[in-house]
Order: sequence, then structure tokens, then C-alpha cells
Amino acid sequence: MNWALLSLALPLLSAFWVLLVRRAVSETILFATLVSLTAALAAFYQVQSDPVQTLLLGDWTLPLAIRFELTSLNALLMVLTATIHFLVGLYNRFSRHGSGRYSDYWPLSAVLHSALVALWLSRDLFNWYVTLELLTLVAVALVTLSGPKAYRAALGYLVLSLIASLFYLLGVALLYGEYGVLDLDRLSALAVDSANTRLALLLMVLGLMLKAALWPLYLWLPDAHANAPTAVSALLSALVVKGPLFILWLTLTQIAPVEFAQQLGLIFALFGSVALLSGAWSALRTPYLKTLVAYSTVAQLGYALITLGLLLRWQTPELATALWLFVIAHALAKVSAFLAAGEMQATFGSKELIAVRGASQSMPLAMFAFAVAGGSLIGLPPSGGFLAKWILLQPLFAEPAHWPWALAILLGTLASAAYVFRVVALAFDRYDVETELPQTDALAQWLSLLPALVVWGLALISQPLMLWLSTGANP
Amino acid sequence: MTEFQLFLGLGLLLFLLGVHGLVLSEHTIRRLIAINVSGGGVFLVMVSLASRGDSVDPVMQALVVTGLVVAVSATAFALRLGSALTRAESSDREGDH
Amino acid sequence: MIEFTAILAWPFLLAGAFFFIAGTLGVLRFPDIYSRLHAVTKADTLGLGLTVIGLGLLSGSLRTTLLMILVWLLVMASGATACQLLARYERERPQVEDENGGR
Amino acid sequence: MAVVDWVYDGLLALLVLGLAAGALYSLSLYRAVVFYIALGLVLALVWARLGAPDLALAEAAIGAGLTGVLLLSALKHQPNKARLMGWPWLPGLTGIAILLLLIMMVKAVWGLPQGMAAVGQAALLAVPESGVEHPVTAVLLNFRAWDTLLEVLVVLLALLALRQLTLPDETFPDAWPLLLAWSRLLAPLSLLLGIYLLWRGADAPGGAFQSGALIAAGLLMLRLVGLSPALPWSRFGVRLSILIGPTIFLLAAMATASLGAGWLAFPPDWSKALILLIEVAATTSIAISLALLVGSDSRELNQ
Amino acid sequence: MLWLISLLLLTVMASMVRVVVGPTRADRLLAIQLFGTAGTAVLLMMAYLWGQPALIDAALIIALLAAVITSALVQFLRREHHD
Repeated sequence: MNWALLSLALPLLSAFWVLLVRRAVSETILFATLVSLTAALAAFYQVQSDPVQTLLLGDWTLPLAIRFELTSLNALLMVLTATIHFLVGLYNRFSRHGSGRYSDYWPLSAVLHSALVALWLSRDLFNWYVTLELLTLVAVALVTLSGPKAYRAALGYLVLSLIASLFYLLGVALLYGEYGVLDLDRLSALAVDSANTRLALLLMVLGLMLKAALWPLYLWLPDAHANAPTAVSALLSALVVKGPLFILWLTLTQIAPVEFAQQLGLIFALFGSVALLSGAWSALRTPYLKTLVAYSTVAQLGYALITLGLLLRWQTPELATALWLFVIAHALAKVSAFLAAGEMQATFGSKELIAVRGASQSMPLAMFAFAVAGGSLIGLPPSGGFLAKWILLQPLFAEPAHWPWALAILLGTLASAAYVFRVVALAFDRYDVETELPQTDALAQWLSLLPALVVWGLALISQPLMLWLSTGANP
Repeated sequence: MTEFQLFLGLGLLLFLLGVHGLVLSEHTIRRLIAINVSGGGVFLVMVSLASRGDSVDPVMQALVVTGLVVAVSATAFALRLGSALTRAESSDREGDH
Repeated sequence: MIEFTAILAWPFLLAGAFFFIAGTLGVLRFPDIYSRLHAVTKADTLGLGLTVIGLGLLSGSLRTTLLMILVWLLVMASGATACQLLARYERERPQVEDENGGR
Repeated sequence: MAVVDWVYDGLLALLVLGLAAGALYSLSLYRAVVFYIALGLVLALVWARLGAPDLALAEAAIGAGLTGVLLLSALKHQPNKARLMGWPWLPGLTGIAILLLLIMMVKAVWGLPQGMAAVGQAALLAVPESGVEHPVTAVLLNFRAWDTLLEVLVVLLALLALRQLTLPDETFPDAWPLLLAWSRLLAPLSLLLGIYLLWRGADAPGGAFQSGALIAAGLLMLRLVGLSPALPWSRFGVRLSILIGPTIFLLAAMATASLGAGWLAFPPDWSKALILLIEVAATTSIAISLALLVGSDSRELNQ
Repeated sequence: MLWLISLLLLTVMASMVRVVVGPTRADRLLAIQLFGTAGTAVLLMMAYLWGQPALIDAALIIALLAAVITSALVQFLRREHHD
């Protein structure tokens, strides 16, 4: 557990340090992130021998203390968070289009890192509320980094997020009123099927869905994610929306009465199917490159929502493996997609999609990164995205009654293929000879390719990965 | 009905009214007032739940203190963001002329 | 002894409440802002002062009474200052805007 | 319950409701803001009524005071008349929806049991071991100190977020002599009262947040009349005072994790001193952060 | 004592009419000032009634902040006329 705590505290401490001394800002944060990554790996290694570690903060006894829990799932999520933070940080440091070495991107991203780790570790409903607020404020601050043009999107995001937090908080208060505890395990042991419990869970679900931008409460996402600086879009899409999803999954699997969970599950699965198609449809129609990538997040979250819905509907905890594989694969692929898209947008000097015409010749690496990431988003074998989809589809194919869901997922796959190819096809279009080749930045393009390679590399460790996820995800 | 139920119901009503106000308004200050009214409702629910016993539940009180501080920080930032937005948009408009 | 101070305290409390009512009536009934300013800051401050005396007699604790007197002094100073500031603001305010139009 | 209790509770509830409606539905923004400030004051009375003096203190300082100044200062940059949304049928329709929702929600929560929650009882039992006598302070700075650390971080984050914005200019007219003299009196008074609240926090209602908010209000008062010195982010001392709260808190957590019993497990002999140290640092940070959050100048922060 | 508190609450409620009808901004603020005074009186009575000395501190804070708000508002309003 101490390794996990180190991984939690270091980014935060380094953020305070660089805010205070304002020297070697990017280097300090990158170094701290690397150490934090190492610590997360150490924690992950440790958790293999001791699968569920708990820590009662302040050494108080349970119902009073806030509880941290370390399983191989959240250790893996910690590794993922640190990896992505590090990779995006590298891009932001070395790309010409990054935010600069001294900008507040650095301390803010470090706080984001710590807030997420705090969220993964915590098992306390109210503590989650505070981490969610923290996450919201960091995310909004990061969005405003790109200047006045992002203010409207940032404000919309903030307002919706604040009201979502209140929904969540009211739900927590009602649960506390009924059971008198805030700890997840305690609640799980005490919870019964009552009108108050249902109301409380419903309020929490609404708040969390809004925060995680799950369909139909996703309307704030495309604006906020498309208007943020590139590195920030990558962090937001890859990591921030997954935090509320994690809480949603834990509360519903642990606390929700079975019948209620099943009803919710059906709704989730339906919403997820709609999200797949509507997100893809919007991605197909938008004229802007980064907005397309942002809408793809809406669509991809549809997969997570379907998986969560079916998991609740059939009460099959095994599906959690698929859920978290989706999350990990999507996070890595989306980082690549956003970095590549942002790099192209900045190089061509236009946010229009049409600007990438001929990019396969002028910026082959970035285009390759986008295509490779897109491959995982579509779910081409043997990428991480494929792995997740495969685990999800197996039980669906097994029974004819489940085929409609399989059909929805296959349709979603086709739709995501359509928007990925929309970009790729344009890039392979004939390059306009008369325009000058823009100055490209090879290093930045390589950096945008890295996460995509990692997501395809997941296939190499698919067996242990599934094992880790399945042991960690079924407490 | 006891007074805890009176204030519990009042809190829920306040929460809903705030949400209602939020849905109906498109103005930054109004929206933030609505959010804070909603927040007041949630805190009212929490405190009325805390006051059920013989003495008042200290944990719930502490949670509300935390909630208040979080709310005021977020509100402060949101209001200033709203002012910055108004300024940015008015200077944009002047730039167009 | 306690009984005696308690009996003594109630007239003060009642008189305090009376002045609060008077102040509110003034705010509601007086014709213009300047006289309303007077109503609030004088009558209410007096009402609070009487209440403090009454409560001080009831509580019988010196520390509490001193604190309450501090509150009263603060309110009195604040009332006097607010009265001056608002009156001056009203006097210097450009009288062009339409104040009845739902401002 | 006696009749008088009902009259009294009913009046409070009616006031809350009326003021909330005024704050939400007034056509004029200025009026809405005034209603909201009044609502904050009544909520403080409600907390007092429900037996939560800590909250009464916090609400008076934060909810009514700071948020009031904040809303008033935001008014300038916004058009005063703000219509509610266009469609005429919308308010009525949503009003009915609200009513139905309320009935459903009240029905759901009606049966909640009486009596104190398990965590609350555990907290009251553990107070003697916490190093402070006041239960709420014990919860905030010991039992659930991790929440509080994150909360101090939220305040810092709001300030960092504000740093990214290009803000409109804030200039005030020269203050009248009376106002100058008055603020010269009010500011030290609020500082004094803030320190008093912090000091009382260990064994009575009060504590870092209330105290920080009050001191921030004093700083704001000075700022409004042009007496306060600039607190530019570029100055090391300013950054240090803003960061000291969360930093000391985090360092305490790390120290207890590596040397002592565990993350934020204060050793019994030290807990009182540690809590005091953290509280003083947190109060400093909160006071300056809140003052800057509400009243920072356009150039003060972006450097 | 509770009756007395209720009476004060009633006067507060009545004075809210001033916030609605105005007519000037100063009038509306005046209602807040009155509110602050009556609120402190209510808190002081509650402090005595339930033996909660902390409520006197709350009264002190309200008195202080009502003053801060009035002063702040005067500055804000004057600023508007200046531009």
C-alpha cells in the first residue's frame, strides 16, 4: 500500500513545488510522474502476492475511517493513469504545439493525476464527492488553458458538473440517512431494497452519468474536449470521464438491490446502444477534426455503458473484465487519436477536417498514429479494443436471446469504422500540389504514435491482463 | 411529522426548485444562484438528517462544512469565468466592427 | 435573586421586540429612502440594545454579556455607517435611471 | 411538540422558501442577488435552530458573506435584466413536474429512521483520542482529514483555475473618508475574530474554514477601498502563503505514513500540536485564496 | 422566548416586501441591514435559550459581514456609475 500512497502523493507534491519555485517546471513534473509510474508498478507487483489490500486512513476503525483499497484492477488503473500522464507530458514538452515549459499545464496535470489516483483508491462515498469536485475543477482549469475561445465550453462544463455533484451528494446524504455509514463495503452489507435506497441510487446515477458524459447526458463533452489544448483533450477523454464511471460501476454492483440493478441495466444497455450510433453519426457529420475525435469518445463510452448495463442486467460480474479492458484500450487509443489530430490541426493551421487532405504524404507518422489508434477504436484484431469486444461478444453469441445486443455492438463497430475511415480516406486523397508542404515535427508525431503502439501491444499480454482484471474487478 | 421531516422535505423542495431555476435560466449569475439554492437544499437535507438523534451528528456537520467550502470555491471561479466570458465576447464583437 | 433578574429582564425583551416591530413598520410605511434609513438604523439598533440588556440579565454571565454588548456596538456602528453611506450614495446617484422599472 | 415550535419552525421554513423563490424567479438580477444573500442569513438561523452552530458560523461567513460580495461584484459585468427562458409553457409544465417529483421523493424518504447514524456515534466515542475536544473539528482534522486535505486542494485549484483567465479590469472609485475609516476598523476586527474562531476551534464550534473565510472578508474589505496591497502571484511570499496549507497537510500525511502508524494517523502525543499546525497553515492559505478568488485584480494572478 | 423569536421572524418577513417593491437599490439593501440586525437578535436569543454560546459568535460574524456587504455594495454601485 505504501507504494500506492507514494504514487498518489508524488505528483501532488511536485505540483506544489513547481508552483512555489517556478524552476525546471516541466522536468520536475515529468520526473515525478516517472517515479509515480514506477511506484504504481511496484504497487501492482505487490498486489499480485496480496490481492486485496486495505488501508484505514488515520488508523481509525471502520465505520469511522475513510478506507482505501488496492486491488490489481486499481493498481492497473494507477499504472494507466501514470503512463498516460507521462506520455502526454512528453508530447506537451517536446511538441512545438505544446503549452510550453512553464505553463500551468504542468502543475494542473499533476494534480489531475493525483486526484484520479485518489479516486481509484478510495472506497468512501463522500470522499468520492470531494475527489469528483477536485477532478471537475482541474479539468475546467485545463480547458481554459486554451484561452478565451474555450471559456464558453468551460463554463457550460463547470455548471453542469456542479449540479451533477449536487445530485450525487444528495444521493449520498440519503444513503447515509438510511444506513448511517459512508463506507462502500459497509453499505454493501447493510443495503436493502427500499424506496429511499432506490431514490438515492437514482440521484447518484444521474449525477455520475452527467459527469461521465454517458448518453443522453453527454452534450457538454464535445465542446469542452474539442476546445481544450491538444494535450488536455487527450487527458480529459482518456482519463477524466473514466473516474465517474468507476464510481458508477462500484456503487451499482455493490449497493444496488438486484431488481433495481437489473432495471437500470436494461436502460443502460439501451442508452449505450443509442450512444454508439448517435455518437458515430455526429462524428460522421461534424466538419471539425477534433470534434470528430470528441464525438468518438461519446460513441466509445457507449460500449462501456452497454457492458455495464449487461453486467447489471444479468448480474454477471465477469463482464467487468470487458468493461475495464474497454476503458484501458479506449484511454490509450484516444490519447493517440487526440495527439495526432491536434498535431495535424496545429501544423495545418486549421481545425477543419478537410485540412487533413493529403496528410498521408505530408504527415505520414501522425496519420499512421491516428489510423492505428482508430484500428483499436474499431476493434480490429489483435488490438486491445478487439480483446475487450471479444470478451463482451462471447456470452452474447452463446445465447440467441442475446443476439440483438450483439447486433447493436456490430453496428456500432461499423459506425466507428465509418468515421475512422472518413479521416483516413481524406488523408490518402491526392495532395494538392500547389500548396506548400507545412513544417512538420517528426518527434511530436512519434510521441503521438506511442500510446497507439501500447494499445496494440496489449494483445501480447492479453492472457495475464485478463487475469489481472478479473481478479481485481470481482471483489 | 416531526421537525426533522419538515426540514427534510423543505430541503428536497429547495433542491428541486434550484434545479428548476437552473433549467429555466440561461444567465450565468442566475444559474449559479440556482446551483447554490440547490446546494442549500442538499445541505438542509443533510443537517436535518444529522439532527435526528439526541445530539447532532458531528460527521454530517463536518461533511456540510466541507461541502460549503467546495461550493463557494467553485461558485467564485464560475462567476469570474462568467465575467471573463462576457468580456471576451464583447471584445470579440468590437473586433468585428 | 435569579427570579428577580428574570422578572426585570422581560420588560426589556418585550420593549426590544416592540422597537423591532416599529422599525419594520417604518421601513414599510415611511415615504422616502432617507426616513426609511432612519427607521431601520435607529429603531432596530435600539431594539437590539434592549434585547441584549434583557438577555444579559437573564444569563447573568459577565463574559456572555460582554460578548453580546460587543455585538450590539458593532451593529450600532454598522447601522450608523450604513445609514450615512447609503444616504450619500442616494444623494450623489445620477437620477436618470428609471428606478421603478423592476430594477 | 408545542404550538410555538410549529409557529417558529413554520415561519423559518416559509422564510427559506420565499427567499429561495425570490432568488430564483426575480426578474431583476440585483433583486435576485439581494434575496440570495438574505437566504444565506436565514439558512444560518436554520442551522442554529437544528443545533449545528458550526454550520451557522460557516454559513454566516461563507454562504451569506463571501458569496454575497462575490455575486454583487459579478453583477457589473453582466446585463442586469435577464429574462427567463423563452417558451411560455415551460415554467408551468416544469413546475408540475417539480411538484410530482417532490411528492415521490418525500414519499421515499419519509420512513427514514430516527436516531443518530453509526458513524456519528463512532465519532463521538472517538473524540477523546483525537487530540481536540470539539467533535466537528475532530472529524474534520482527524477522522476524515483526507477529505479536508482534498478540500483545501479544491480551494487552491479554484485559484489556479482563475489564474488562467483573462479577467476584466476591476477599478474602484476613491472611497469616501467615512468608508475608509470604517474599513480600517472592520478589517482588523475581522482578523481578530478570525483568530479567535481558530483558537476556539479545538474545543468549541469554529475552526480553520470559518476563520479563513472571515479573514478573507476582512482582506476584501480593504481591497474594495483600495487599502490592501497587491498580492501578486509573482511574489514568492504570496505563493508560499497560498501553498503552505495543502503542502503542510500533505507532508504530515506522508510523514505519518513513512514514520508513524499510517497515512494521516497522527500519533496521540503529537496530534494536538499537529492539528494546530495544520489548522494555522490551512487558515492562512484559505484566507488568502478566498480573498483572491473573490477580489483579485486582472493582472495580479496572471504572471 | 420562542414566541419572541417568531415575532422577530415575522418582522423580517414583512421587511422582505421592501426588497420586492424597492424602489431604489439602497432600499433593497436596507432590508438586508434590517435583516442582519434582527438575525443577530434571533441568534442571541437562541444562544441563551439552548445554552449554545457559539451562536453569539455567529451573531458577531453576521453583524460584521452585514457591514462588509453594505460597504461593498456601495463601492460596487458607485463603480457602475463611474464608467
